Amino acid sequence: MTASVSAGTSTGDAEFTADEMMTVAAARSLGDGTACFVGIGLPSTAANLARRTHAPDLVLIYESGTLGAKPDQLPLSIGDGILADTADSVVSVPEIFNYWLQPGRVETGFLGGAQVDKYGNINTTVIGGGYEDPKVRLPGAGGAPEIAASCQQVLIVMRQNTRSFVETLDFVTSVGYGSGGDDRERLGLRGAGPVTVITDMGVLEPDPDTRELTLTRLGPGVDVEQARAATGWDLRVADELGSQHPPTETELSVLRELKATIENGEST
Amino acid sequence: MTASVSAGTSTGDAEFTADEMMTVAAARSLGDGTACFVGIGLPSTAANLARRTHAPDLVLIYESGTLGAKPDQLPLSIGDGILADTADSVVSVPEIFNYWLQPGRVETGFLGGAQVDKYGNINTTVIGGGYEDPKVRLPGAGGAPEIAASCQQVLIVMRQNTRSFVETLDFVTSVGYGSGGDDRERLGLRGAGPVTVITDMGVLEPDPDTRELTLTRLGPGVDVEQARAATGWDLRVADELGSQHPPTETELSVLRELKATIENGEST
Amino acid sequence: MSRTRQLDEAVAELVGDGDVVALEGFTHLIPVAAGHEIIRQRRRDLTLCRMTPDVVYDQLIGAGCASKLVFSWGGNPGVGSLHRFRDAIQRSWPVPLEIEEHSHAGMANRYVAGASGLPFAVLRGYTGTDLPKHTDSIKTVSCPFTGEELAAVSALNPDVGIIHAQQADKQGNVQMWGITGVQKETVLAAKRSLVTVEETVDELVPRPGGVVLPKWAVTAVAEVPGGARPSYAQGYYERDNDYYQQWDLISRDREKFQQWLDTEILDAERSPR
Amino acid sequence: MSRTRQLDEAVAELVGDGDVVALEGFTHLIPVAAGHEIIRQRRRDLTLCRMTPDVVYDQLIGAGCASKLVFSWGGNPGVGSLHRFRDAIQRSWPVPLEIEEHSHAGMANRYVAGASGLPFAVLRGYTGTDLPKHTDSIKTVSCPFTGEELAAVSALNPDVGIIHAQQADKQGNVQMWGITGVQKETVLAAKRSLVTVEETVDELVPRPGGVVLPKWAVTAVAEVPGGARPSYAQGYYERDNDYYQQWDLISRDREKFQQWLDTEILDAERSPR
Repeated sequence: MTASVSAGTSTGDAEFTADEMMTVAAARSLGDGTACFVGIGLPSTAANLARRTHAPDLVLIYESGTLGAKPDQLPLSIGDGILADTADSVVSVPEIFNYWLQPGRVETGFLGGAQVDKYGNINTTVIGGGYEDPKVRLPGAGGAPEIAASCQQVLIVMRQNTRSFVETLDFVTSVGYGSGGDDRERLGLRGAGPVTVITDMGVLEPDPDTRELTLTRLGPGVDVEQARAATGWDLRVADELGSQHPPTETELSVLRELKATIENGEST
Repeated sequence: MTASVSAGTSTGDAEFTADEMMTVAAARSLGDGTACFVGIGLPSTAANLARRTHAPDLVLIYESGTLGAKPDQLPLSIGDGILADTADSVVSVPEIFNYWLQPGRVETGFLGGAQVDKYGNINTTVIGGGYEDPKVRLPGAGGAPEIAASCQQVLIVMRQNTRSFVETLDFVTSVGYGSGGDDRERLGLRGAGPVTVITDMGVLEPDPDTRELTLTRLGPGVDVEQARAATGWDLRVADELGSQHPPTETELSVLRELKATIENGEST
Repeated sequence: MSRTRQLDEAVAELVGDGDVVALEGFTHLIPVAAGHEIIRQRRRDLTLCRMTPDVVYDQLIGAGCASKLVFSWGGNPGVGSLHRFRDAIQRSWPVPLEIEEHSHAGMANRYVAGASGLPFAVLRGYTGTDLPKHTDSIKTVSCPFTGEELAAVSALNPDVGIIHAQQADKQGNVQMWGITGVQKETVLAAKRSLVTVEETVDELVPRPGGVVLPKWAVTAVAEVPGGARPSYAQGYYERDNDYYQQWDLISRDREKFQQWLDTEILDAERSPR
Repeated sequence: MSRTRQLDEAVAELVGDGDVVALEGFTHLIPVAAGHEIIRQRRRDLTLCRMTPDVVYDQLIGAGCASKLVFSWGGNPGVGSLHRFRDAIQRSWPVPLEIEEHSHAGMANRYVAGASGLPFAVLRGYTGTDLPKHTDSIKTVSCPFTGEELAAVSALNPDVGIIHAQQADKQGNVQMWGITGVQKETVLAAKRSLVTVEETVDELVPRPGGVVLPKWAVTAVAEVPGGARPSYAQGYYERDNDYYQQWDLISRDREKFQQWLDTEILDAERSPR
């Protein structure tokens, strides 16, 4: 879903894409003064947007070892020089995982992936055909399994469709709520897990008991049937379904300024 | 034994103390270009003497984290600023033990202690009365147990008398050859252990089979009976007993210059 | 998020009776002023942790603040024994002192495990020594790949970790340089942390060998110029070697020590050193 | 003791067929020229290790140098997939490629264990994931104090560790700065090591964030200006983002790749990049 939608909002008739809505929604989830472990994909854009809008004191941590990076342009990779130049501290990769991520010091971990299931488990490894002889070989785990395990909470940001929101993962790379219920606690994972899933259809949150991801907010211009049709399982919908606030003019203009700082598409 | 002895040597009639002989002998044991882990006591003096005489490329490692320190005066403590200022690299204390000492990268470890037994095991913990209610409480282990275990070879430097060279240690702080024979190998300790013990009486070396410390060289002006009388066990003497070369004029003058750089006695 | 505090406020807020407290510093940057403030506030029953307890720990022990010492080398560096420490463990004066004794490698790895959120650390250590017989926090573990037996030490997670650094900025970010020992690990392993600093600067300028602790990893920062005396603070002042010599004389005698304690610490608004 | 060598001499001396070789670099300071030299010398049957295999590993794999890849994230950063890597594991072209797959935390700790002379490392990781089912170097270990079950990974000790740094001095001491990843651990874990550097200087001036490897911890140093291109060397040159984009087009097609290989590497005295 890349078509732009026109939504009448308090800020007027701003036009924005569903991807912009996703990025803005992700940025809004980041509290000022908290620390955020920025993984692969859209997260870096969202975190930098948050830092330039409501969360100037957001601490950006990249797995390359940069603590408190304050880039003035979007980095093209998680190891860009701008991150080291602007960081409070640059530490080794073993240290970033052992001293900073593993003990649960980081409030929010950002994850995406090729597949997510109804319990927020994620696959970034292989699609189809089995592990030994995959149909599609993906990049693999990277920092994701331990971000998913150890951050105080996880934010998943993914485009929603039946190929990505699936009944059964082809490979479990990172654990959300496992097989649901209190499985995550039984596994001994200490962070709260994926408390929010932001898609181009809206927002999903885990049911407090079953931990099944449930549609709780619809994106602008999206209806429930669209969301259900884009989901590979029988999507539950919250009794009180909310809706996302469209991006404000400020959010949109800052986001577009940010994106203009890079030429080659999504930062990673 | 602190009285100076007069020994006719190739360098003339230099007067020197037994402590000076010990320091010089220890310095001579350090090969140029090798790395030396400098512990508590006389070692720092010996290592710095070696660096100014035959071993200008000796690498001095202090447990405070200084790799390749090149002090222009004797440090008063193992954490002096001069060590950090002149080091190739200053690393954390966990790193110095885990990355540098533990894998066996360091050729020579220098140890002293309050008690040593015939197998080169060392006590720096308690004397008399048992661990819970000691007669004398010593400083404890420090870096010694792992220096003793992991350096490629260990050099012990101690004044020899019946209180320090004992049949049975009151506490095993650092392991030499354990109970002798191949006990060290059975324990899985990877360095070769205490290959040389330098005292104010001469030099002891382990028997190749039993690993019992054996007098192999006599110090200037010392006879076998004196050495045996200063030992708390029935000291074995090598069939071919050598003698130590007295300090050269250069060694003595450099040593005394070095010692003059500090006022408060032995560096630690 | 670190907050800037006066030293007395910070100690009152962070250090309670019965706490496990680590004041770390390896010859350099020893948080002596913070130790004296703990004495002045008459904290009791502390478990004091430090790889190299030296003079300030001798003072804390002599003042009766500690019921237990966790350590790997206790002495007056370059001088000799710690007499208050020996009096406490050999004669229970002024109160009995329990000890938990390690090697440096073991203690360092206990802090590493604590900072890493792990319950234990693995090392090649202690094999064949008498230490494991007396110290419960040393055990063994088998390598699941090779079967080799290695030493295991339990994580050390103090209630309070206290260190001294050269600088903080106004937001509470901290930088130290020179020999930095296990100070980062101590702060990260501790539930609460206090960093005393030589000075507060507008902006931290990255230094060679600089170790930075971001403000959100530190509980409180207090500006205490000279707070590491008689140890040294690289770039600020040298080690006061005479103090260590003099301490040997003061500490040998209970009365002299008591007099020192009264005049220099308890009756002093703030320690001169 | 490190010796200064020409790159081709150093690779000939240190890297043999069948070796386990790690070329590390986390986006920054990737030892690309050394990788190209390995291709040029037609090494075969290598086990290539790297946390983040990217373009230079795609090239090594496409050139048939590797029979196994040990890794935690394989991709063309900012662009997409590694087509030569996918062709090798999905279609065994030009030779079959075995994989040993970890997470970043696991790989980093494998190097740490290797650098520390330990047979394994402990971490909180992998729990509930499918990775342990496929990777023998992941097991579990119980904490001897708490009974808690944790992940264990076996040490990684490559035959050869290769990194790129900014500077060496004439004695062979090395300094790098900026993002330094797992490079120190790679050199310390490896049996032999090669550091390529941007330049040789008279004296290393300590830098903020500088990581120094003393000469006695490094086997060989080779001066290779631009040796990290198309990645970047902080203080020397920027990342060549176009190269990564272009690689996507070249690598999608076996013939285009073969042409690139012949003209840019095999027939070139030295790679232009």
